[in-house]
Amino acid sequence: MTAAETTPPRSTMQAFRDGLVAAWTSVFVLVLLGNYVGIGALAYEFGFSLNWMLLSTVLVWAAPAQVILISTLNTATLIEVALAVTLSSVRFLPMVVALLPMLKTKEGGPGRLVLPMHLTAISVWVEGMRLLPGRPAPERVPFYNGLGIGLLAAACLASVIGYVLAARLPTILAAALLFLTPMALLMSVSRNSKTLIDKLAFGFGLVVGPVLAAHKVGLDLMWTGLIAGTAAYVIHRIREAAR
Amino acid sequence: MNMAATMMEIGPIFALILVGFLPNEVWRVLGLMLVSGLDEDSQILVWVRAVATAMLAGVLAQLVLSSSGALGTVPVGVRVGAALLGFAAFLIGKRSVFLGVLTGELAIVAGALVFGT
Amino acid sequence: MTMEPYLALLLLGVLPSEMWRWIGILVGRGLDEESEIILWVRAVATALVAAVVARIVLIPPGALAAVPLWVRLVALAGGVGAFYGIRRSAFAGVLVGEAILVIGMLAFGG
Amino acid sequence: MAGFLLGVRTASTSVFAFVIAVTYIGFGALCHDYGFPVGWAMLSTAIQWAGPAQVILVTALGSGTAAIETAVAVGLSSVRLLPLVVALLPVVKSERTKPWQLIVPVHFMAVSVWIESMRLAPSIPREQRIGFCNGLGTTLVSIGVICTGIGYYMQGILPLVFGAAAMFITPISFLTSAVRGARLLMEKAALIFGLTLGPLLALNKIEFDLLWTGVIGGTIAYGIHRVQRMRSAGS
Repeated sequence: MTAAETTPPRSTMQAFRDGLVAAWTSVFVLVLLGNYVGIGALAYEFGFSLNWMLLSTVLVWAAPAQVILISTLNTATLIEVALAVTLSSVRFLPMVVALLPMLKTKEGGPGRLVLPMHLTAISVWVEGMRLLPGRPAPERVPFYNGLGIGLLAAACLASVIGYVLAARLPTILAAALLFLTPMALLMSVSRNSKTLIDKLAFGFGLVVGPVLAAHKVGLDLMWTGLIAGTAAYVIHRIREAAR
Repeated sequence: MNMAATMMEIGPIFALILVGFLPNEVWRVLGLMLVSGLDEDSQILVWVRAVATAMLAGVLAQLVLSSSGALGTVPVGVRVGAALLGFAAFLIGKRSVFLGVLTGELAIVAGALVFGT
Repeated sequence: MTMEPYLALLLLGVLPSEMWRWIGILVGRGLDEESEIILWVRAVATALVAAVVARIVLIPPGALAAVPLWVRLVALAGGVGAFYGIRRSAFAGVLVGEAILVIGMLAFGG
Repeated sequence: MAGFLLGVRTASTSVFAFVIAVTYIGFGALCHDYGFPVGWAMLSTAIQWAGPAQVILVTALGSGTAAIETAVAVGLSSVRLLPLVVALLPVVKSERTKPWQLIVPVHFMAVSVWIESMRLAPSIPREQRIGFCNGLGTTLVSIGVICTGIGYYMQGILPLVFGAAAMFITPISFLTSAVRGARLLMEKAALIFGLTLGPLLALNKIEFDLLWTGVIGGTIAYGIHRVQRMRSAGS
């Protein structure tokens, strides 16, 4: 990769195309396809239109936030959904702060960074952090845009497929499609939750969530996040202090 | 107090933008603001300040024009007149908020007594 | 369900104002990844995702409702087992989970 | 402790004490006429402690605005607190200040407390500065809370004419201080757009008129600002 430093910086179009190629050949395409086929099916089952689902993929571009939106917008009040989405997306702040300095160039104003900022999501971020250092500075913004738009396009395609399949497939396969989302989320959380606190938070969430929902507690999603999350955090601190 | 607007009242697309896009994007924008320096005139902050000012002005105008409660008993002409008088005094008194408020208050009390029901 | 004024004060009044002050602290002293507040927020976010997963499995929309509850739970558990069993590979976990679901539906489906 | 007392003394003798007293007497009257309990009004002053955000909350809740619109409007109006806090921290904290020690002083940060803190903190030894902010903040907030109560009760007993005057304090004082604080042409334009667009949208019963007024009025004003900057840069 370091050979890229010596070759003359190619035009932005070429860098953008490199980004697209990097996107479609990355291991994340599979994960994204799995996730977004599930989200497409979920959106169909919860009665959202195809356009709405596509718009949510382009505008929100965060699988957990979209799943929360789709599964609670019909039942919960808007303020509760807003709180849950806000809480679920806080991770974007450290991610953007970690990545954007690599894209900053001398003459470019912050305006150039708005698109890369919006395109940042887990998959794009991980690939970006891995591939960007190997790119000469002027190429980095177009490359990252290519990477982001490539993955976003793949996700949109997958979500349309999921949406259409869910509409036409016999219930058995449609159910399997719907089951994809919880499975995919479960897997991605257990994979990147190495620390005890994430495992505990996830375990408590699985238990507390349905209990609160069953008791028709208002704002149950938010309370689940707060109660289960804080419990996991407290246990983490106690173990930390004990050590 | 209609606290419990669900998606049905305002349509899915608007709900998506207000409840899906906004709370999600706010963290990315904050990240960008941090990276490009949080100085006073970073464009995002300037825009937000303009939006907040316009919104507050809207609320205050609403308060004066169609206010319920005690202010409602004073004819709207008197209220607007008192506001203008107060503002004029504020300008004349070299932008002194104290003079503006004092004049506005005196004007509304006088107006209410003279024209009030 | 009109919201009780004190809850509205907390949720719609205090939270939106105070959050900017808290973020100010976060930003003011530099955003180190492991700072306690970020750790706590990440725990809350993870718990939230878990709650949504549980909600979709336990109160499923449409087609998934045709599958008996216990089949869904076994499929979920099977998937997690496969994930940890086969070198933490997400792909294996999803595959096994889906397989159990389909078989379970065919055998016991309504 | 010394810093705290210094803060209390500074606050009680500063011009802001008077400004806050008048503003929150008006706010108390507003809460009374919008039908909120007095405890709610005083609690709002104590724990929100941001004038515009409180006025927006009371008028929005009072006129049946949707929860989500109210939350976004209050959030937008309080964004200005972020740069205030970021600017204050280096002045006030020392190496060994823990983040949770900052939560209380930072809660007091509103324009008036911030101006006084930034003006006087540098002249105080560093380890007393947080105490100073707390003293300053506690005093001014207490004045605000008490005056909210006073304004609330006065509104109940005063003859209607003075009640109207009390309720009129909020609009006239907020507008004049907004104009005084409007350094850029853009802020004046935003005020004018808000004053015209706000009632217009509300009259036509447009959904989310509060947010539309802010976004449309603010964006046009911002556009003018950019055009003006381009032209002055170009000429």
